[in-house]
Amino acid sequence: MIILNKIISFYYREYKLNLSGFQDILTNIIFFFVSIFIFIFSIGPDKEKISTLSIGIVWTLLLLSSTLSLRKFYQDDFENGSLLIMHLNGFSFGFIAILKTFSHFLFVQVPFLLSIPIACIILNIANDKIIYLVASFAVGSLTLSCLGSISSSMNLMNQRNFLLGSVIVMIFSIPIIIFSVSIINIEESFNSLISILFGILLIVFAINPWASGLCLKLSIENN
Amino acid sequence: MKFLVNPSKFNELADYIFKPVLILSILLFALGLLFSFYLSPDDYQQGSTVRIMYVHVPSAWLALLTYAIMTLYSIAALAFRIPFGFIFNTAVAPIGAVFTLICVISGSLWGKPMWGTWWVWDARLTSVAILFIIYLIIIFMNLSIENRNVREKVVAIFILVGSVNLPIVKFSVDWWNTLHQPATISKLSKPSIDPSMMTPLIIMTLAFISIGLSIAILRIKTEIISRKSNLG
Amino acid sequence: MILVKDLSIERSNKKIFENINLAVGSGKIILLKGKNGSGKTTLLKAMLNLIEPSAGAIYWKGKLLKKNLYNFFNNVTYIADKTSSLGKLSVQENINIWKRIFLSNISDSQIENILSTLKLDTYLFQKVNSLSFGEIKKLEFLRLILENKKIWILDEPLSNLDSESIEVLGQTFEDHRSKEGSIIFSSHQKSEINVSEEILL
Amino acid sequence: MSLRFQRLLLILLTLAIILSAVLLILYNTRENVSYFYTPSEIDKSNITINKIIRIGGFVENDSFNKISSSSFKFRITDEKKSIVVTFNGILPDLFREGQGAVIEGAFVDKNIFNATNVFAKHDENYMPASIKEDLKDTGYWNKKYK
Repeated sequence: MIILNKIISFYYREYKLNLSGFQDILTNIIFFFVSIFIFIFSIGPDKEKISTLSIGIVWTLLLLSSTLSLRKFYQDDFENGSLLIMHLNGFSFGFIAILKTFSHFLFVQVPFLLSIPIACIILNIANDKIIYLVASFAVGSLTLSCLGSISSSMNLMNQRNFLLGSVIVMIFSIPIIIFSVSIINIEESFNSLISILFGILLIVFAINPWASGLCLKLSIENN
Repeated sequence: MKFLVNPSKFNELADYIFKPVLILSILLFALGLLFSFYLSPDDYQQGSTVRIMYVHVPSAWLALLTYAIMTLYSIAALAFRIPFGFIFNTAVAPIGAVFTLICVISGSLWGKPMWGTWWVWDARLTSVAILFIIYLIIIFMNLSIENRNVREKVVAIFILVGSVNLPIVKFSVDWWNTLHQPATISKLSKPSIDPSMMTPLIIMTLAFISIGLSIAILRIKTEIISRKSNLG
Repeated sequence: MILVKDLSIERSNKKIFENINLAVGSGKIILLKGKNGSGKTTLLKAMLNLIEPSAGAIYWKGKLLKKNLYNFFNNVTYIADKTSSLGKLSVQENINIWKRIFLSNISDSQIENILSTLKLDTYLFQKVNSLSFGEIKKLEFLRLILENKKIWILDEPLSNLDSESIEVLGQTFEDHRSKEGSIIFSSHQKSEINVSEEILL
Repeated sequence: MSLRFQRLLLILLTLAIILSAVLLILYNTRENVSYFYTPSEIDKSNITINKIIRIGGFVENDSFNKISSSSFKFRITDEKKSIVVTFNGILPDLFREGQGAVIEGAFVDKNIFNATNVFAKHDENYMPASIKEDLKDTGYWNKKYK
């Protein structure tokens, strides 16, 4: 199928783009760990205080680190015109948004997913909680990527303050934070909480192609 | 009903009804203040601090009402290509933001005597604060995107996405509140209000509606004129 | 092929241009001339169905363009005034990416001699952002051959190109025309590329 | 299939996904919304010693006595069972006998509950003070507004 080859070539290009500049992904992870250290230094080294706050620290820092790479979402491809070339290559704008969301999930969120266990060891979170944290972040991170796609496509034409994009992602990620942190604190209702998170993911995933697609079309039209 | 959709019709009606609505709102406000301070009794439990409710509750209703109307206009503007929707959005967003701000401030003022602190992470206060931030984002977006064509459509899309997320935020904050600390005001039952306290509430709500309406008329007219004059 | 019937476009109630008539038949090279901001790019974008015209319509093979967009995109190469090659990667990597994206079956030897005619073969393993802007623009033209589609739409191809590369470009236009392809490009400079039709905006 | 039909299909698909997501969320939150126990529920569920839980109920009348400036002893009841509660800290100013309250803490031993913090539950009837006076005279006060 031609479409399949085109999708593979799309991800080949993303892979080349993201992994050639290996330091982009590493900088995200380093930002994540350095901010953990800063939290530890600010709270103080005693184990008791850290362990109560640790889950919240990990989740907020993951959220902040994933809003760091919003610019890389559409901005660069929009400026050098390859977004239009992808469209002319046969992808509708909504489809480009889905592909971009998965590529952001793959190249930004998955490294975070892998670095969570290390962060948990540093913050001495109990081992059985690590699995909950990884599970809740796996669902939550895809939602964050969808939100990132929506907010960065909205901010393509707004050169003045690009921070607005991160604010949008943070505001809409409040439910995700609430439910995923409560997953770890209340163990017994795990599967009902994870399905709430999954519900939110479905809603945002369904909205993403329409919202981002329309914003991309508008930006390319009026560029 | 054409005036809801067509700018020039709106202008005609606006000139016609602006003066009476303004006078009505001043009258209603005077009456409302009179009622809420002198003619309505203290609450059996909170004493006179309950009077803040006469500002807090109407502003909350108005904040949500403005957002709902903005959502309707965004749908109309995007799906049915009615440009008046964009005019309405840019004009009315600050009004909604002011109402939410009044609601948040009066909420925390009310919290001081009742819960002992200026800010309580109560479910309703938190979700209204988030609504306020969403209003701010709408206003900032209106200011920061230069190209008018893109700006109005992107703002409309953001309002729609915000409107889907608002119930989720409201609902998850309620739910989080029962985890964090039990709901100090039980959220399920509608507060049973004694009739003597209901009248000032209704009057104040009408006063708020008419004030909001008159400001909205002014802002929409200026927005229409500004669109006609500079073609940027 | 592409038929533009009395097209007029209005942007935030400002008239860009009014009832333009244009036919891009096969084997024809059309030049859009006009000062900056006279709507050349807008017309090209309208032909790619990116902009809603306020009046008139565009037809592709007799049918409305909006209706069979997918088929149209299969036959069109569009080169904007921006260069879409990735600065961080080398020329060779960019070419590999393009070959995969456009599923092009051009043999490597063919690419070799095109690069040598464009005098880019010495930079094969250098990073693209170490090249000059003119060279990057010439690299962009490689896409024309890689995609080998019927219709070429180019936006300001001649800007900051030296006379010698303009001559090479004119040559490629001629080859494409002889193979029944059609080209439409916009430019504000005078140039000696022979053109079958000139339209002033 | 024609473009228009494809577009319609996508719209229906999106609406279906959103609908199922909303149902999923509503279904799952119904289960564990009631989060704190009433005194009578305590016996049924096997609450172990010093497991942090929350109890909601009414402060039993004339069960409230002040041991020192900041430590108190009172009983929480829901007309079926009452629990002895010890608490040291500042009570919220709405905390009174006969008034609803939610306490958070743990059982120190079989039937003494040591609360870490107390939340005065403001019951939501707004009623003028004057009516409260004449209701009290008629002795109708407690039953109706318990």
